Amino acid sequence: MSPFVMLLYLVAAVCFIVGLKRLSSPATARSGNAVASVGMLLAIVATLVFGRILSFQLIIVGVVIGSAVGAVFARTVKMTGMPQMVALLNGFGGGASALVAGAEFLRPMAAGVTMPLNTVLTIQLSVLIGGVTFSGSLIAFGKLQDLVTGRAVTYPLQKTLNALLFAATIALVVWLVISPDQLTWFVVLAGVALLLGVLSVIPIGGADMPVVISLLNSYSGLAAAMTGFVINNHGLIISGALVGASGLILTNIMCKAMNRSLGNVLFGAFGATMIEAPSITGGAKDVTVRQVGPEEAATMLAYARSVIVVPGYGLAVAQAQHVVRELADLIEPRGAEVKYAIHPVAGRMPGHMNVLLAEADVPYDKLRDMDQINPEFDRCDIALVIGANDVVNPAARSDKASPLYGMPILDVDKAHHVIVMKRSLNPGFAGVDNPLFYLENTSMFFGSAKASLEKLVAEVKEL
Amino acid sequence: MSPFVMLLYLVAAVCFIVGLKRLSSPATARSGNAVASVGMLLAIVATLVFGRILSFQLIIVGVVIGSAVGAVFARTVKMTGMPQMVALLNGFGGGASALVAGAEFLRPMAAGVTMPLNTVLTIQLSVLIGGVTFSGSLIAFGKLQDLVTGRAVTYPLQKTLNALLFAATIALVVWLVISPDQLTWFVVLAGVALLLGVLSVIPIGGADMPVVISLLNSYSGLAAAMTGFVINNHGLIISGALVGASGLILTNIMCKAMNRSLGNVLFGAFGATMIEAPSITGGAKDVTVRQVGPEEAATMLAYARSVIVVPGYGLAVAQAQHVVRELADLIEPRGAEVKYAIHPVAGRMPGHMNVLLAEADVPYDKLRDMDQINPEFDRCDIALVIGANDVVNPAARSDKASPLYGMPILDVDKAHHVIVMKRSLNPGFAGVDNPLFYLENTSMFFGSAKASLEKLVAEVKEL
Amino acid sequence: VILLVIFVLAMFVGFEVITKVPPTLHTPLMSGSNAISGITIIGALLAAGRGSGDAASILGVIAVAFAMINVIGGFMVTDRMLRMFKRRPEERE
Amino acid sequence: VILLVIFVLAMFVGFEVITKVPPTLHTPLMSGSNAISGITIIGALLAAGRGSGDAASILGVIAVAFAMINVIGGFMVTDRMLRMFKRRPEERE
Ligand SMILES: NC(=O)c1ccc[n+]([C@@H]2O[C@H](COP(=O)([O-])OP(=O)(O)OC[C@H]3O[C@@H](n4cnc5c(N)ncnc54)[C@H](OP(=O)(O)O)[C@@H]3O)[C@@H](O)[C@H]2O)c1
Ligand SMILES: NC(=O)c1ccc[n+]([C@@H]2O[C@H](COP(=O)([O-])OP(=O)(O)OC[C@H]3O[C@@H](n4cnc5c(N)ncnc54)[C@H](OP(=O)(O)O)[C@@H]3O)[C@@H](O)[C@H]2O)c1
Repeated sequence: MSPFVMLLYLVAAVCFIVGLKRLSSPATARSGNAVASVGMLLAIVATLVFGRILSFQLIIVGVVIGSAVGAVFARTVKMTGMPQMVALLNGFGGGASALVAGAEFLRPMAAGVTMPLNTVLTIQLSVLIGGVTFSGSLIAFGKLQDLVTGRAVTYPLQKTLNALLFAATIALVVWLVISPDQLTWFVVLAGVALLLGVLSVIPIGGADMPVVISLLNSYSGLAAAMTGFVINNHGLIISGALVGASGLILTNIMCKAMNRSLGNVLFGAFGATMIEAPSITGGAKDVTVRQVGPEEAATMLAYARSVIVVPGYGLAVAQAQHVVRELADLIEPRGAEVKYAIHPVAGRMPGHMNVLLAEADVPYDKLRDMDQINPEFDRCDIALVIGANDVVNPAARSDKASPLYGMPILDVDKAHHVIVMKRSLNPGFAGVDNPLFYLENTSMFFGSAKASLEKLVAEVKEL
Repeated sequence: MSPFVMLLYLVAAVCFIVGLKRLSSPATARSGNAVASVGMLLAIVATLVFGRILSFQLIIVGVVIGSAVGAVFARTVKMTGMPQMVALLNGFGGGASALVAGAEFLRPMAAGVTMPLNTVLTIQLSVLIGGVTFSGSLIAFGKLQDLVTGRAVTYPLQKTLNALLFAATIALVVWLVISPDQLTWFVVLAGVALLLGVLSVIPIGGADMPVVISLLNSYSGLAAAMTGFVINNHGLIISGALVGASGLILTNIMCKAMNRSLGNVLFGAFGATMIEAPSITGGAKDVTVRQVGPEEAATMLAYARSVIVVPGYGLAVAQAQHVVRELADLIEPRGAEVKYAIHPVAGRMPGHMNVLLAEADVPYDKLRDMDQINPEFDRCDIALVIGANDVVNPAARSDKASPLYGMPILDVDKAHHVIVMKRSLNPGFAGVDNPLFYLENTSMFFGSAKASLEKLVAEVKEL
Repeated sequence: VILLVIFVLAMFVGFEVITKVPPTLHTPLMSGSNAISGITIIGALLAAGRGSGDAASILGVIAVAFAMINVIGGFMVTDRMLRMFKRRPEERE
Repeated sequence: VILLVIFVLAMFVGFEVITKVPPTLHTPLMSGSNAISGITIIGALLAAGRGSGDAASILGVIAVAFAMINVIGGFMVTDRMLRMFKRRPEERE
């Protein structure tokens, strides 16, 4: 690789770094993304121009198809569909790495030359990682899109099987390193990698997918880095490392916010508990639940001084973000101060709620992180919980028995009044009953978030 | 270089990075320094073991002497002497780089081989930077140690001369790159570098030395990196870059805190104004200055609820840090809350005051940065200004004419009472008169800081 | 090994930079960094461009397509999200 | 060029890490990073060790001495400062 090209790649990498740095504030974030994409463009052009490319037509085909598909995805996806979108894209990234490694494996075979050992090894690894990322991400996508059941699919001997499979893979890699250029076995390896991806994601509950995805994301980053080692290209290595780091950090953040170990997320078959979710009547302890209708709720909100909206996964499902904005716009002129409390793992991916509310034109300076807002709850008149459940479950603070115990939550129960909008007393993703619903300063407002909110808006307009 | 050694160097570099990261909190800082030094040890050992060293005895001599001298310096230096200490050490670092480059230049000549162009260039550059760092730092040391006049030495045509010299150097470098292995010219280059260092630091005022030092520090870092390029060693490059970065950042911080451009610092001959410093009677406008004696001051302090101590360069000169602690220990039990307001450029180097007070056992959680403390002044009974001047000059806020105008300051004038301890009405480093002294809520307590404070302590004991 | 050095350093940069990203932007961060991981496009292009029509280059082309999906999709969708964030109160509507 | 890559990355790491250091510790930071810049000791050692007694190696030895001053002095003095910082109220005296 000529020094000049190396420089170009360096510049591209710097673009990525700068881009990520600019992501540190919403104001500069967009330009950051632009910078990063320029970097990518640069890298691509550099490769096309100086990469001793023989046949362009094939490439052009690939590029055109890829770009088209990507563009369509990006345009059509709903904001609520972000998790699946990321999963899907991520899958393709991983797939690409695997394929590249495959190509690198075939080429010297065709040429009849034997590769240096470390090259062989890295090739194996990037096929492995790439493959797992590919199939794993697709499964994750499926689960989030409800193509595959969102439940944690468990079956006897699952772990043993996976363990065996894993062992097998290692064996294969070693074997292929010892004596390379055996196409068949290489193909087998690829197959096993795919299988491994599927089997290791299947047993994970739907709502844990984000963790899986960002983990896979970091894998695909590492896969890219691997490829970088194979074709000895620092551009790939740097970018790969960046992605790897970001993936790991996000995974870690999510686990912390759920107060669960990564191991528990991956092997805990957490979502499985959803199956035995309590009936419509919730834990069905015969404690009475105070309900409110639209009118009452409307009056409460209309005359409140300070309202904190707590959105959760339900808001996303119900696509209710715009109605929330509308409601806020109605009651703010009436003297209510409206803030939004965003739990780090509210919804189904980190920052999910922020994106939705941003889509609904909620200015981002009204969104509060958990730590900022928690002290404010006891000073607030109404906490309006919309389709959130686990992230506001006081059991996490008090009840040592609860699986959520220790998970940091939003202390909505400290508010003077709590209005919880959801369709039933059903538990949330964690599948545990929520004592919040039975507090006497809590009133339940049953119904699908969007419908309920629209009723509310109508009522408020009446007043 | 064998992969293994490269790994060792990498580990060393990582040690440095981790070490610097741990400097981000006083609690972990010390361990951080330890980690860094381990990294250094590792690097040295690795070099000795795998560096194809032929003759050890010479090296041992060098190491022993160097270590001994360094250790003596480190043990004997007073905390108030830190600025010069850093300058001195920095100088040696730069010198080392220059010498290495020199050796690298001689060797191929002896061997009769010609070096690749880029090597020649980097050699030139590291001799240049190293030389400038060496002589420059020594001058800085001299100024701070008062071996050389602390004043900004200015003479006609100074800048033109320096400019010419600089041009000459560039010419030399080019010339030597075009036709290397001319020992004489190389020596000349070295000489010029030294001269340049001297001449460019001489015209800078004593108190600006810290800026110069940290700039030179970043140079010496870059010099190290250069050497790394020459002998193609990534360990050097990484560490050099780290140091370079830190130097640049510190320089930048200082300039911001003084609200002066780097250019102004380097070429402004700022300290020169010290010459025309007003007489003992300060600006000698016939405004009366309220004075206090020990007794009065003692009573004021003894019955104050909240006292903010504002240390400045004078405290350092007078070595008064311990007495300050003593005073604080006396009045705190009497119900006064004592805090310390540290201006970023109080004293003569960044964080200078923090170190001094730390030496005097003042717990670091009582030290407040400018931004933290400024809002608190109007709520505080007494601001005790000890040997600080420029950093508390209200003119910086109000008086557009003042050279300090725009420099962020500590708003001591907002305090109910201000006691200023200094020897006279003389201006501080910036050489501008200080309206603070003439406010009617200000009382001057003349005398050398240490003596005055001791009187105070005695009086407070009396009460 | 020199490449390993680069990798380690890049990791450090990554950690330092990413930890500065506020929770608000974690979703864009995810999709954005995802797009960056599409950098394998380089490898894909090389693989695809080298041979003419042999197995390797076929794999390469598919790789190119996949990578492009990742890149284009990722950056565009990130931009879509961030465009929404750009709005501040006064600019509403 | 690969070295340049390393340099650039290291610069980034440097900036990110250093900007996190609080003003309180700027003096130790200065002396500490100063000590790190003594890494030229490596170059010095190589230069000194190579030839036996010729001009180059003499320069090398002086370089070694200088660098060692920088290293030992720097780290020791930094440690002295930081030791003082370690004290928190309760541990006084
Ligand atoms: N954000 C992340 O990155 C992430 C990652 C992994 C896991 N998780 C997990 O996801 C969960 C997020 O907590 P969360 O409180 O946001 O959600 P949640 O605990 O899953 O609860 C969502 C609630 O919304 C209600 N809901 C569903 N559809 C609705 C609709 N159309 N209208 C109104 N309500 C509706 C459901 O109750 P009804 O059925 O009664 O309506 C459900 O209780 C946490 O357990 C977290 O650990 C999050
Ligand atoms: N910290 C840095 O990194 C840095 C870097 C570059 C420049 N500077 C400059 O240094 C200055 C620092 O400001 P500063 O307020 O700390 O100091 P200053 O403005 O230089 O004032 C120091 C004062 O202390 C008094 N003083 C001297 N010896 C004394 C003694 N033995 N006892 C009592 N008082 C004594 C002097 O007044 P008397 O003579 O009347 O006693 C003098 O006015 C600023 O101008 C800053 O720009 C700082």
